[in-house]
This record gives sequence, structure tokens and C-alpha cells, in this order.
Amino acid sequence: MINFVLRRLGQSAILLVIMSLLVFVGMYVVSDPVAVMAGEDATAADRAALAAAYGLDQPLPVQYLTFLANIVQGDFGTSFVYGRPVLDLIFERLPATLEVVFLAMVLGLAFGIPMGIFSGLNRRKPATRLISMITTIGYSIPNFWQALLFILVFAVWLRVLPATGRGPTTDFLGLQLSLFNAEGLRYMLLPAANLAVALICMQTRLARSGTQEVMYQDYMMFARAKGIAPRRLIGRHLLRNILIPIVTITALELGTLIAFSTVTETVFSWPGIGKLLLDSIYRSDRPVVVAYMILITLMFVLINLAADIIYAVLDPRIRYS
Amino acid sequence: MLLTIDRLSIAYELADGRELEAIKDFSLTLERGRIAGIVGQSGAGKSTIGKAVLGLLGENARISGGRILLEGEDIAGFSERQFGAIRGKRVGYIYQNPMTALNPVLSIGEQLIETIETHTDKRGTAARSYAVELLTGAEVSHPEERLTKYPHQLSGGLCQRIVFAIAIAAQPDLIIADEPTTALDVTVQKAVLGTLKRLAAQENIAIVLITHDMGVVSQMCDEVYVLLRGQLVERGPTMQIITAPQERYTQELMAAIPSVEQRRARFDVLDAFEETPGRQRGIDYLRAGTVALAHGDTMLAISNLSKTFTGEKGGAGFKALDSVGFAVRRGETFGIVGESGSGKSTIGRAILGLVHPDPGAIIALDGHPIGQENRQALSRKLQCIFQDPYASLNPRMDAGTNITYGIRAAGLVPRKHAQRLAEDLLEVVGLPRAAATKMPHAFSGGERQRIGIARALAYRPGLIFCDEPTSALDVTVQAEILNLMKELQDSLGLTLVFVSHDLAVVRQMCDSVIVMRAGRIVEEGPAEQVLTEPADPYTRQLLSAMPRFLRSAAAS
Amino acid sequence: MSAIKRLSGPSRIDPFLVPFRHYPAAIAGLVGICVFTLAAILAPLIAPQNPFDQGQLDIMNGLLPPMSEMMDGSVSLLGTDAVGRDILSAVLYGMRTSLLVAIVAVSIGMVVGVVLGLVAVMRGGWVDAVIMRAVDLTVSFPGVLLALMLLAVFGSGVDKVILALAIGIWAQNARMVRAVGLSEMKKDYIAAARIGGLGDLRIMFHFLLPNAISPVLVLMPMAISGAIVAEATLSFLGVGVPITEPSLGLLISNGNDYLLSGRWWISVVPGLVLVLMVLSINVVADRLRDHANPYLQARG
Amino acid sequence: SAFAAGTANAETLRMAYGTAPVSADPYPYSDTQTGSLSEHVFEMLVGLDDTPLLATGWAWESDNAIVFNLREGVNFSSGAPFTARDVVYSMCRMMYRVDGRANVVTSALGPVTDVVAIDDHTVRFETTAPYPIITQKLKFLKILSAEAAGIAGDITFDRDGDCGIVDSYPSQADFDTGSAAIGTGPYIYESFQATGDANLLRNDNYWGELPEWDRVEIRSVPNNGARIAGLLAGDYDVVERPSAEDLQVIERDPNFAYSTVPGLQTIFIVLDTNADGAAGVTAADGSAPLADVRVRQALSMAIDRQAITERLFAGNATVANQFAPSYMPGAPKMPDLATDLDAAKALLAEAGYADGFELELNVPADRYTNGQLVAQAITQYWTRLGVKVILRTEPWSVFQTRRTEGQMGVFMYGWGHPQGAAQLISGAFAQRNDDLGLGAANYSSYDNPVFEDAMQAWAVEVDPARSNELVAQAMAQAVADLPGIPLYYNHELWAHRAGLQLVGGAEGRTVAMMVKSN
Ligand SMILES: Nc1ncnc2c1ncn2[C@@H]1O[C@H](COP(=O)(O)OP(=O)(O)OP(=O)(O)O)[C@@H](O)[C@H]1O
Ligand SMILES: Nc1ncnc2c1ncn2[C@@H]1O[C@H](COP(=O)(O)OP(=O)(O)OP(=O)(O)O)[C@@H](O)[C@H]1O
Ligand SMILES: [Mg+2]
Ligand SMILES: [Mg+2]
Repeated sequence: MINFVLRRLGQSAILLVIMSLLVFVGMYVVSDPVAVMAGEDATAADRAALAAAYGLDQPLPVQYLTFLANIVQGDFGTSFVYGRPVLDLIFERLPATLEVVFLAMVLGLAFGIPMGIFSGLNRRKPATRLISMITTIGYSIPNFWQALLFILVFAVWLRVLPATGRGPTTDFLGLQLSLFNAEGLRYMLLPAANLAVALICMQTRLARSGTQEVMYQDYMMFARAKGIAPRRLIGRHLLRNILIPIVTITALELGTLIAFSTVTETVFSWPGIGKLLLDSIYRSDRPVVVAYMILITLMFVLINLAADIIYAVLDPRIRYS
Repeated sequence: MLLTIDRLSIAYELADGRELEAIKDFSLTLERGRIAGIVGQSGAGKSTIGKAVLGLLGENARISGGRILLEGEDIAGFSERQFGAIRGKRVGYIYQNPMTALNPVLSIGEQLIETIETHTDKRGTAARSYAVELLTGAEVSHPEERLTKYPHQLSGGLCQRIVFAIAIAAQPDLIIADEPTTALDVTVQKAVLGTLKRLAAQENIAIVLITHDMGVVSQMCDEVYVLLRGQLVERGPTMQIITAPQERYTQELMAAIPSVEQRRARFDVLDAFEETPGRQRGIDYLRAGTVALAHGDTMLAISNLSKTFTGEKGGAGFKALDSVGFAVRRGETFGIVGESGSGKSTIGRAILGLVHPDPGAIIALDGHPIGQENRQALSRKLQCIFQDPYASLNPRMDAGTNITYGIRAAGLVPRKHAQRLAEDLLEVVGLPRAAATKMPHAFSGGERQRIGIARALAYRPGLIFCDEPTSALDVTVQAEILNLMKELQDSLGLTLVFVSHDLAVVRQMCDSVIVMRAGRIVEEGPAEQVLTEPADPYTRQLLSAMPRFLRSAAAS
Repeated sequence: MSAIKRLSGPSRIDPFLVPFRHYPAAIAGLVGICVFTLAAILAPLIAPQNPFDQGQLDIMNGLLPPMSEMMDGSVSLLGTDAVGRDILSAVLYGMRTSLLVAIVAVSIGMVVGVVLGLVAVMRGGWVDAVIMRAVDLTVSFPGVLLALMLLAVFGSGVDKVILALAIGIWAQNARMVRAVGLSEMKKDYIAAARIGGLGDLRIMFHFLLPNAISPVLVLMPMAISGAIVAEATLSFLGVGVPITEPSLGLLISNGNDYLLSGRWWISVVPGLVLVLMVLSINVVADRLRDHANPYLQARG
Repeated sequence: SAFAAGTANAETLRMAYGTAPVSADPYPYSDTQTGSLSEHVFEMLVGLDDTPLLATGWAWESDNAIVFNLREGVNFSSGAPFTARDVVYSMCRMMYRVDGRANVVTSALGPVTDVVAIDDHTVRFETTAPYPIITQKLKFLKILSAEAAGIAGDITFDRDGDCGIVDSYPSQADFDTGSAAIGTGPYIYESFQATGDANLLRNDNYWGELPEWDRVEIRSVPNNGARIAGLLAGDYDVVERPSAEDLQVIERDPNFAYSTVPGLQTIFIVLDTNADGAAGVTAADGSAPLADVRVRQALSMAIDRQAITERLFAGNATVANQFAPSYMPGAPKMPDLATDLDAAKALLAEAGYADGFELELNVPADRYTNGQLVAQAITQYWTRLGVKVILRTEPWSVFQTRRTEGQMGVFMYGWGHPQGAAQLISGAFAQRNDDLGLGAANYSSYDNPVFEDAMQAWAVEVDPARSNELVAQAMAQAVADLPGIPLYYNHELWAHRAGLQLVGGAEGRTVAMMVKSN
């Protein structure tokens, strides 16, 4: 197992290099930072000075090698736009994203799995049809539409929740989080719900289809024959057997939400990192984008590694050598 | 009266909208402390009755008539919740397919202890030690260690004993034992049956024993119900049924029981299977297969075969096979008998390349080490009938496709004939043609086993590794199938490696035999010799433990 | 075996329709899919206006509520948007783009993802490692940047959008299939198939695939609506389809700005069409999946 | 109700910006919101409306030197008095390129050769040549405190901004944490976050009229719908830039109101008049249609500007008749531009393009209010004219890159600076002349001697009346030649809760000082 993890991490190192190269080239073909940074009435000299100062006058391979050399020394670069170290920028915003994604994940799993199992077990109940309807509609309503509806209903009409922004935060292990105070939570509720809807729908459907397959297996029959409590039957025997796809999606979504939940962050003005990425791409802020992508790739690698380990825990027949 | 079944009828709805009446007007009565046996043809509906008592019939089953009274209360219409109060606590169930009955992702310990904690007031270490006690009672060695294992790490017999332990954990009023000893060697079987009998006698527990082993029936049951195609054909006290069967089917059944006392050329059959053109075509197909080759050459040679399963967390491995070696001659039937868990299936899995043996092992087929040949070519020389027939069927393919998919891919049968061939082969193993379109899960245990047999035969291979191929079959069907195999053997030189616990069958079928215990061969030789003049104490023990169905007793 | 009774007469219905017998909702879904597809195909014939012909549009017709008379005297059934596009026509045309983009992107993403996932399971070892690291790479690559790159290098166009979306989809499917496949791979029926001498391809597609694909199919309708919305987002950001040829998603996201002020029709009409479309696909897909689930086959 | 609770603390003003301010550092960032934010804290010598602010008056001493008299009795929020030394320090800091990066007016103040503190309250700016628009440019020089930077003694200006005090310049982080954000303005920072959220407290020692609000909370809500919803939900008192659409909601609801003021921004379309052809413009005969003034006039006449401002902006934009808002002080008086599709077709036919030609219209997707709608409207008009239009919208960064690389023959652009009517034409249509600061953004290949002479003369003219005359001349020529097509002038809009009075400026800054309760 330790070998397995080490090997994976070794592969990831290569991955990070490939990723940085891709992003480097990608940003290069997309837009020219000098053109974006220089003002409307910048002179040719202004542009040249700017390019020289950021090393943008060098050939791309040279720029890339310089970048790698800096990374090795722990320097991820300085934002073109903000003039600040990119890691500072990223880590300042990370807690806001992490907490809202965490809440969304909890909502997604807490509602999705029980609803899915219920539908799987009670195929013909009206409640099942209702769940199926709602989840279908839930994910066919585009995210941005949904966000606005949430704001309209809960903030504008009912006035029970704030429409935008992040509430007060409290210090938790050095992170600024609003998860641990009631007012802060109020601000988190709508964006988290907005992220959670798709998750709930996905988890419900995966759990439902898994249940419909597992429920009829001999071992489930025998487990029922043993007369164990329904809670245990479902919570242990059934759940363990339907979790693999759920874990897969949870892992992928976890990464995606942390990295790319730009729509939600934009509509609710949630000061997270997804927006930072989008803005940085649009402002041609290459250092931020590259550093961000390296971190995100690392995160995905770790999350997927964790998922792979969980597979083996869930199903003892899966073993990695 | 503890259990009364009154004119019960059960129907399964099939995928195409048709309905199958699995049970018609079946009645049964059972008092505490008594053991009722249900015998009958494979697919007759025995398991269906058992499941009905526990409310475990699938969604597509319907109780179309009759009542099931448990202590006077009609449970036929119970809800899932009401059944919850009965299951495990008042009625224990020993599931027919032990290898699929255990949850693959939960450890044995968890599955056993949760039952204990649900139904008794034992918790924590008390529950654990009771679990160990139960396993010991079920003749499971190293019970502590087994608790941490997962089902796929256990042999079929071990799984069956664990299922047994789970079913009796709460000392229910009624135990439904659906073929509880099919995967057990006779010594263990004796112990397990002994436990059951003791439960009935001492704890006043009623038992419904579903089995096809008449020896078991004669030893265990107070009363016997004989079932054929969903209908009760005869019921009566055990002795009466055995000694003086009234109905034709019962008589056939008794006649078909193989004897360990003497070896005959053929199993006695009284036309259990209908002779149809399809069946004939199927048999012709099988006969037309392999070119008859000279009998007697060594076909399969194995030497120094060891297998160590690596332990958890780098702990010491478990040596499932220890320097096993033997040779199988072409055209013979080579028997492997022995203790459950002694490594019989592992030998098969090693031959088939499903487990990698420890270094040093040599497995040669026709003089060439296996593994160098391509898979397709090998598939026509070497086939397998899996011990767990169900898990080895693709659940998303109907029975017909399961049987012919491989041979179609190998070009043994043109696509357009595949369906007909599948149906023919189903008839060969005694299933109706219509079964071809049913999905694997909708078959009875014995039917699944026969699908597995049909699939293996369809390749017309040179050698078949048969891992307890007929354990779930009643004697009439078993006799038909074993005769067929013998016939193919005679005419084509088919070689069989035959794993079985049924020593009578082994005696009938096998030319040579090895006896295994704890991963080693303890005795080997011609079947006649080993089974009549055993040299090894373990073999002797096996023979003496055999439940005997004494025809002589019947005569007297 | 016991007697088998026929409940219904010999079935004379098209085998394709068998799964839908007795399921009114699924039939409605099937009808829905047909209607939407037909409407999309026939859009040029049935739409009152060609919304892609800018010469036919006039901002003087902008923001008309449903059933309003336009400048030329014709009536706009479902109203118009800000630049005077007849919503009904726009939805009909937009559906074509959306359906094309979503279905092609999801199909490519699904096929590629599933196949690579299966290959990873079958081959294991370094093949598995390479495929899964490629997955890690693609899931961490931002779609917007990818779309921008394609736009910058190849120019704009529906094909680029499809490619950008498909790349996002394949990775998820590959991981899903691999995860489930790893479990399936250890089951005896695969062993039986190997002993049966079946080639890897057959084992992959006839044994592994049907037993591992279920979660992918579960997520498929979501992937379709997701692709429609993702395409809208890209278009909205200026890296998708041209705004003069709006897709369904782009119509919705444009109309979003008019929701607060009560001009609901601009986003609600295309939104409803999207919901209905996905709902149809969904009930049909659900039914087909249930039908393929051997344990649910009997109608019980 | 929640609403009442939201306004209970009447002394706090909550404002939502449409874009996040980048930093509390006022120097490197020229965007409106960073400017708005820093205007609470920092002041300039010359006010945005050309009125005296920290300077009480100024006069040209010679063609090359202008002297400012500074206001007395002004203190920084740190308590230090404001003196001429602070002006010199601020100029140094403005000229200094951190990491090579120009500050807001580093380039524009390039002609300044020296800044001399004559006494504590007099300062002289010397320039290479006559540089009349320096007062315009000084509107962007936010005055920092030299003392706060720890600088004692006199400071000697040099043009690189080195001034011998480079090491004392505060970093951006120093501003963002508040330690360097010391100005003379009516507010001081309570906090600033990298996300662009800021809280401000009133500077009770402010020299001028004290603003009404004790405390100001600024949040950035880039999404239009969310911003207005935040207002409706009671999260904010004032939101900037509501869409024309959202005003409908505001109008209907008595709890809310909006304010509008004609803005500085002119939206126009640049045409590449190069006789060798323009990127993305193709005619069947391979000629260069845009080089023909009749074609350009036809394109202009095909556009119904009235329809655009009324339909797409609900009246919150003014039809343009030249390249600078006609309502700005000093703007030339120009006749309205004609709208006549038939005449336009005739002109096009006359120019030899009766069958039209093809052009690619480039528009940034995320830059201008209603930009995509306007672009579609233009596409409609030109399509009806018979020109085949391919509308290409893309993100600003991609747009800007391609534009800089000269890959666009026809593109939409917006320009708005509080720097007078000449700013746009001098930048977009004059020939490139870095010394005079002309033509930095000339992508139109426009080259008309009449226009060119007028611009060059204007660039060095110090007499305001004469300067206006030259601008009028140049503007008339540009409008006649149409190297670009003026479309409309944007208005600035704010929505707020009822009970507030808001007097915004044309530059569209959103500041607490302009909000009063009534
Ligand atoms: N994958 C595995 N991991 C660990 N131990 C295993 C594994 N497979 C089998 N074993 C162990 O190897 C031993 C031999 O198993 P095998 O299945 O060959 O027995 P068997 O002789 O076929 O028994 P039975 O008659 O009960 O089927 C058993 O003790 C079993 O627990
Ligand atoms: N879920 C199901 N759907 C349809 N038919 C079924 C289903 N389960 C069982 N059957 C059919 O019902 C009949 C009775 O099955 P049952 O399992 O009760 O047989 P059995 O007597 O236990 O046989 P065996 O001895 O082989 O286990 C068989 O013909 C079988 O094919
Ligand atoms: Mg059975
Ligand atoms: Mg075995």
C-alpha cells in the first residue's frame, strides 16, 4: 500500500510538470498579458518596459524554464494584476471556497443518499415519483438560473437570507471561516444550496440505481433473513455495496467544486478561488493561473488517490499492489 | 402446531409477462422439535417454499393462494416490517447458495456478530466469544482468525458453515435449512447435522430440511414431503417414504440413489428427462465434438503446486496448498475428495490460471506448461464447472447467451444456430427450452448449476475441472447428467477432474482419487482401492462418517 | 419445470417498444424526445422567423411579451427578446444547436471515457496509470481555459465547443467505469469468460461493460443537461457559439437578466423547453436502464 | 422586518460595486472601482470636475512651468500636515515603475521634468514642452503622505521616480493592510480585503465638509442580477450600474429609487481605413471598402442610434454625434448624424458595393454595458444595408490582444476619461506621436492632414479657448471622414433605497460623499 501511494505521488510529479507546461502554453496562445495590462493609451515604450519587467520579452521556453527554476526555490511568482505573491492570493480565498463546498457536499450526501435509497427500495411509491421528478428538474435547471431564483425567493421575497457576499468569519485553526457562527452560516446557505442541488440529484440517482441492483442480490436476501434491523441492513449491507460510484462522483465533484465553482461564486459574490481563476484567465494573469492549476492538479491527484484507497476499503476484493 | 402451510400457491411473473406457477396447493405441518424433510426435483419449488415462510420472495413473486401459519398466525400477507420481527429470531434460514449469501464487502465477523447482537443480549466481547463458539460448533477451525476474513477468502464449505452459524445464532423456533451441507465433506456434514438434530431434540426447535441427499433424510427427518414441479406428490413418515414409496416419482427417486457399496457402470435412471428432438440434437452436438483420443496418456500433470495467500497487513501468509502433485490420464475421471477448505478449488483455480501458484509449480497439459498457449485454444481443451455456479454467470446475459456466448466467439457454432443450440443444451441438462431467455437470478440453485454444466460441455473440451458439479442436484437429475458425462468420456475420451463430497458419486464416477487435507494429499490411488480399503486414517474417518442410505434397511 | 401460463397474448409490438409497455411516463418521454427532435430538425420549416438571419431581426421588436404584434404585423406567440428575436423561432433553432452540441459531446465523452476506463481495468499496470493520470489532468484543467485555447488557436465554432465539452466528460466517465469495473473484474463470471477463451475485447464489451456502465448511464441525462448549460456558459463568456446564433442555454442565460423585471418569457420559455427535454431523455433513459436491470425485469 | 433591521444603523452606508477594486494602493490601477474606493481616502490637487481640491489655484508661469498653490490647514489622517513635499513625494512615487509597471499616469506625466516645492504651500511643475493637459492628468495624482512613508527632509524629483527614496516606497501590501493608506480624504480604512471588500470609517478631522456616514461598507457584486437583488433584499443601500432592465423593477417599487447622470464614455466603432485593406473585411473584387469614405458614411447612416438608446438602454444613453459626449463642457457643437437606410444603400452602390461586402465586427463580450446587444443591433442594421456581418465576440483579454496585434478591421470600443473632448480622437485617430502623447491607440490608419495639424497644434496649446477651437476643428474633420462611427454616450446609473439622495459624477465613481439621506 505504501508502495502504491509512493508510486502514485511519483507519477503526479510528472503530471504537475505537464500541467504547468500546458497552462503556460495555453495562456500564451490565448492572450498577451502586456496588451491586457497596458492601459488604453500606453506607448510602445510603456509596453516594452512592461514586457521586459515581467520577463515577457523572453522566448517562451526561457520563460518556462525561469518559472520552473523559481518554483524549485519555492517561488510561485507574483500576480501581474495584483502585484502580490500568487500563493497569498490563492490561500486568502481558499477558506471561503472550502467551507462552502464542504457544506454543499454534506448537504449533497445527507439528502442524496437517503433519497436515492428510499427510491430504490420503494419503486412504486408516489414519493419516489416525486423525488425522481424533482431531481430531474433540479439538474435541468441551469445553475445560474437556479441561483437567481434562490436569491429571488429567499432574499428578495421572503427576506430570510442575505442575497450575496460572505458573512462574518471566526478564526478556526488559523483559517477565517464563517461555518462556526450563525450569521456567517446564513450567508453560506444559499451558495451552498446552489452547489448542492446538482450533487443531491446525482447522488440520489446513483444511490437509486445502485440500490435497485444490490437489493436483489442473494446476500441481501440472506441479510434480511437474518432479521437484522432495517437501519443496519441499509446502512451497512446495502450502502457499502453501492458506495463505489458515489465515492467516485463525490471525489470528482469535490475537486471540481473547489476549483471551478465560478458561476455560484459570481452570482452570490462569494469571495472564493474559482472566481479568482476565472478572473485571472480573463485578465491574462498567468502566474496566478499556473500556480493555481498546479495546486488544483495536486489536489485532484490527492483526492483521486484517496478515492482509490477508499475503493479498496469498501471492497476487499480490490487490492493494489 | 408451530408451522402450518395450507394449500400454498406461488407464482413468478417472468420478464416477458408470462407467469410461472412454482408452487401449487402445497401443505405442510410441523411441530416443535420435529424435523420435516422436503425432497424433490431440482427446480421443483423447494427453496420457494422456504423463502415464502420468511417473506423473502422477490418482487416478481406472488402468493396466489393459501396460508402460512406460524403459531396460528397467518404470515402470508405480512408486511416487510412484520416479517422483520420473525426473521432470525423466530425463524432461522440457511440459505441455499452459501457463497453468494454472504455480503462480499463485510467481514465474516461483522456478519455473524451483527446477527448475535440483533437477537441476543450479548454485546462486544461477549458477542465475539459467542461467535467463536458458534463457529467452533459449526466445525470451523481457527474461528478467531476466520472472523476477520472476507467471503472471497473462504472456501465454499466454510461459507456454508458460516451461513449455518448465522442461522442458528438466535436459537430460533424454526429453522429452514435449504441444502445446508452441500459443500461439506462428510465428517463436517455429520457434525453439522448432529448439531441440527441436537437443536431439535434439546432446544425443541422445529426444522424444515430441504435436501436431495436421501442419506441425510433417512438420518434426520421425522417426516418427508416429496415435491415435483411445484406439487406435493407424496408425504409421510420418513421410513415409510423410503421403504415403501407409493408414487412413481418417489420410487424413481429412491432407485436413483447411488450407492457407495458397489460400483456400477451407470447410475440408475428412470428417464427423468423427456427425450425430445432438441435434447437429442444437443447430445449429438456434444458427441460430434472432440476426436476420440487414446485413453491412458497423461493429460494433466501437476507437480510441486503450492499456494500461499498473503496475509493481511503483511502478516504471515496462509498456505492453502502445499506441494501438491498428481497426474491425470486421458479419458479417466480423477476424483478429488477431502476436507472442506483443504484446497480443492484452489487446485482448480491454479490449473485454470485464476490464481498464481507459488514459484516452482509445474502445471502441464498434454506435456506443455499451461500459460503458454493462447486462451482461445486452451478454452477448447480445458473447461471448468464452478463451485459457485451463480457468481460465474454473467448477470446481464440470459441463460442461453451465457451458455453459447463463448463457443460462438470461438466459432464453434454459427451465430444463427446459437440460440437453438443453447436451447438444445438446456434440454440436455434437463431444463426446458424456454429457460434460455431467463436471466440467471431467476433460476433455482440446481438449475444454475446445470447452466454452468451446459456452458462447460458446450466447448466440447478435452478436460473439465468439475468443482462439485452436482451438489445442488437431486439424484435423478444428477444421475442423468453424470451418465451423460460418462458416456461422453467413453466415446470421446473426455477427461474429468471431479471434486465432490459425495463419496458414493465419487465411487461411481472416478477411476483414481486423491484425498486432501489441509492443503496436502494424504492418500491417492484407484478409487476402488481408496474407497474400500483406505490406508490413511483421515480417509477412513471420511468413509465412516458417510450418512448411509441403506437400501438393505429399506428391504427389510 | 412447472407450467408456464401466458398472461398476455403473443406480443406483436415492435421489440424496440417492449420496454415501454405499461409505462405511460416513459411513453410520454419517448414522444417528447421525438417531438423535440422533429421540431429541431424541422425548425426552418416551422419557425415563423429565421432568427439567425440578422436582416430579419429588428430591435424595434425587442422585448415584446407573448402574443404581441410585431412591426410587420405578424404575431409573436411567445414574445421576443431584447434584440427582437422571436422566442419561439429562437427556441426552435436554439434546440438544434443545443441538442447537437450536447448529444455529440456527451456521446464522444461517454464512448471515449467508457472505453478508456474499461481498458484501464482490463490492462491494469502502466496502461491504467497512464489513463488515470490523463484523467487527473483533464479533470483539473479548467474548461474555460480549454475553450479559450481552442478559440484562440482554431477560431470559434460549434465543433470547438463540442470538443471542449467532450474533453470534460470523458474523464468523469473513465473514472466511473474503472471504479466499478475494478470490483466487477474480480467476480467469477469474468473468470468464466477468460476460461471460455474470450478475447479481451469481448470480455470488455460484453461482460465488463454491461455490468459496470450503469452509473455512467445514470449520469447521462445529467451530462446532457450539463453540456447544454456548460455550452451556454461558454457562449456567454464569449468562447462558445456566436451570439447571433444562440443556443438554448445561451437564450436562457441572456434571459436571466430580464427575470427580475418581470420579462419572464425570455428565459422561462427556453428554460421550460430545456427542462422538458431533459425530463424526456431522463424518463426514457431510466426506463431503459430499469429494463436492462435483470433484477427488475419482471413488472411485479 | 428584515428591511428595518438592515437600516437601523442609519450611520452605516452599504454600497455594492460592479467590479472588485483591486487594491487600496491608488497608484497602479486605473479602473473605476479602485479609483472610487481610493477617492474616499485620498485626494488630488485638482478635483475630477476641474475644481480646486488640495490646490487652491494654479497658473502657468511660463510655457513650460505651472505653479500650484496648496490648501493650508489640511492634515493627513495620521495627523501630519499636508505640504508641497507630499506633492513631490507623490509625483516621485507615481513616476516610479514598480516591476516595470507604469502607474495610472506615469506615461501621461512623462513630459514633467521637475517638481519643485517652492515653499510649504507652493509647488511648481516643469515640463519639456508646453503640456496644457497636465491639469487633466493631475486629476489622477492621489496625494500620499511623505511622512507616513518615513521620509524626512527635502525630496528631489527625477523622472524615473527614483528620487533617492525608492526604498521607502510602501508596497501594495502596506496599502492593503492600511498602514500606508494615509490620505487627506474624508474616510480612513477600517479594513480592505483582497477580494475587493472594504470597510471605511469617517475621518473626523477632515478639512472639508464632513460626510454624513460614520461608516461605509463596500462590497463587490459583479453579477448584475445579484447586485440588484442584494439591493431589493436590503443587503445594500446603494448599488452602482443597475442594468436598464432592472430600473423597471426599481421604478415599480416605492421603496427604491435610482439616480442617473450622463457619463463620460463614448462608445464607437473603429474602422480601419487602410487603402490596402483591413483585417476581416473582404470585398468580392478584392478592394478595400472601408478606405472609401462613402462606405463609412453608409455604415454610419444605416444605424438608428435613437432606436439603440431607447430600446436597449431605455433612454439611459445619449445618441452620439461625435467622438466625445456633446454635453461635456468644452465639447464642440456638432450636428446630429443622419439615419437613412435608403440613402446609405445608395451611397454604398455609388462606391461600387451595391452587392455589399463582408466584414467581421469584433466586440468584447464582457466590457461594455449592453455591448453584446448593441453589437447585434449594429449587425442587424448592416445586414439590412446589404453588408454581410460576422459578429465575433470574445473576452476582453483575447480581444485586447488581437486588437493590439492589429488583427481587427472593425471593432467596437469605448473611451471615457474626464480629460476633455480631445482625449478620444487624439488617442484613436491621430498619427502615433509618443512625444506629444498622440495616437497611442490608433488602429484606424486615419491620416488626414487637416485633422493631423489641428491635433498637433492642440497638443501644445496652453490657451483653453484656442485649444477648444482646435479640438472642434479636428472633431469636425473626424466626423466628416468617419474613421470610426460614434454610437452613443453611456450614462452612469445608481440604484438605491428610497430616502437617499444621490448626486453622481459623470465619471461614474461610486463614493459615500455623494450620498445623503433626506
Ligand atoms: N483469496 C483468498 N485469500 C485468502 N485465503 C483464501 C483465498 N481463497 C481461498 N483461501 C483459503 O484457502 C483454503 C482453501 O480453499 P479452497 O476454496 O481451495 O477449499 P476447498 O477445498 O475448495 O473447500 P470447499 O470444499 O469448502 O469448497 C481455505 O482455507 C480458504 O479460506
Ligand atoms: N425470481 C424468479 N423468477 C422467476 N422464476 C423463478 C425465480 N426464482 C425461481 N424461479 C423458478 O421457480 C422454480 C422453483 O425454484 P426453486 O428455487 O424454488 O427450486 P428448488 O426446488 O429450490 O430447486 P433446487 O433444488 O435446484 O434449488 C424454478 O423453476 C425456478 O426456475
Ligand atoms: Mg433451491
Ligand atoms: Mg471449494
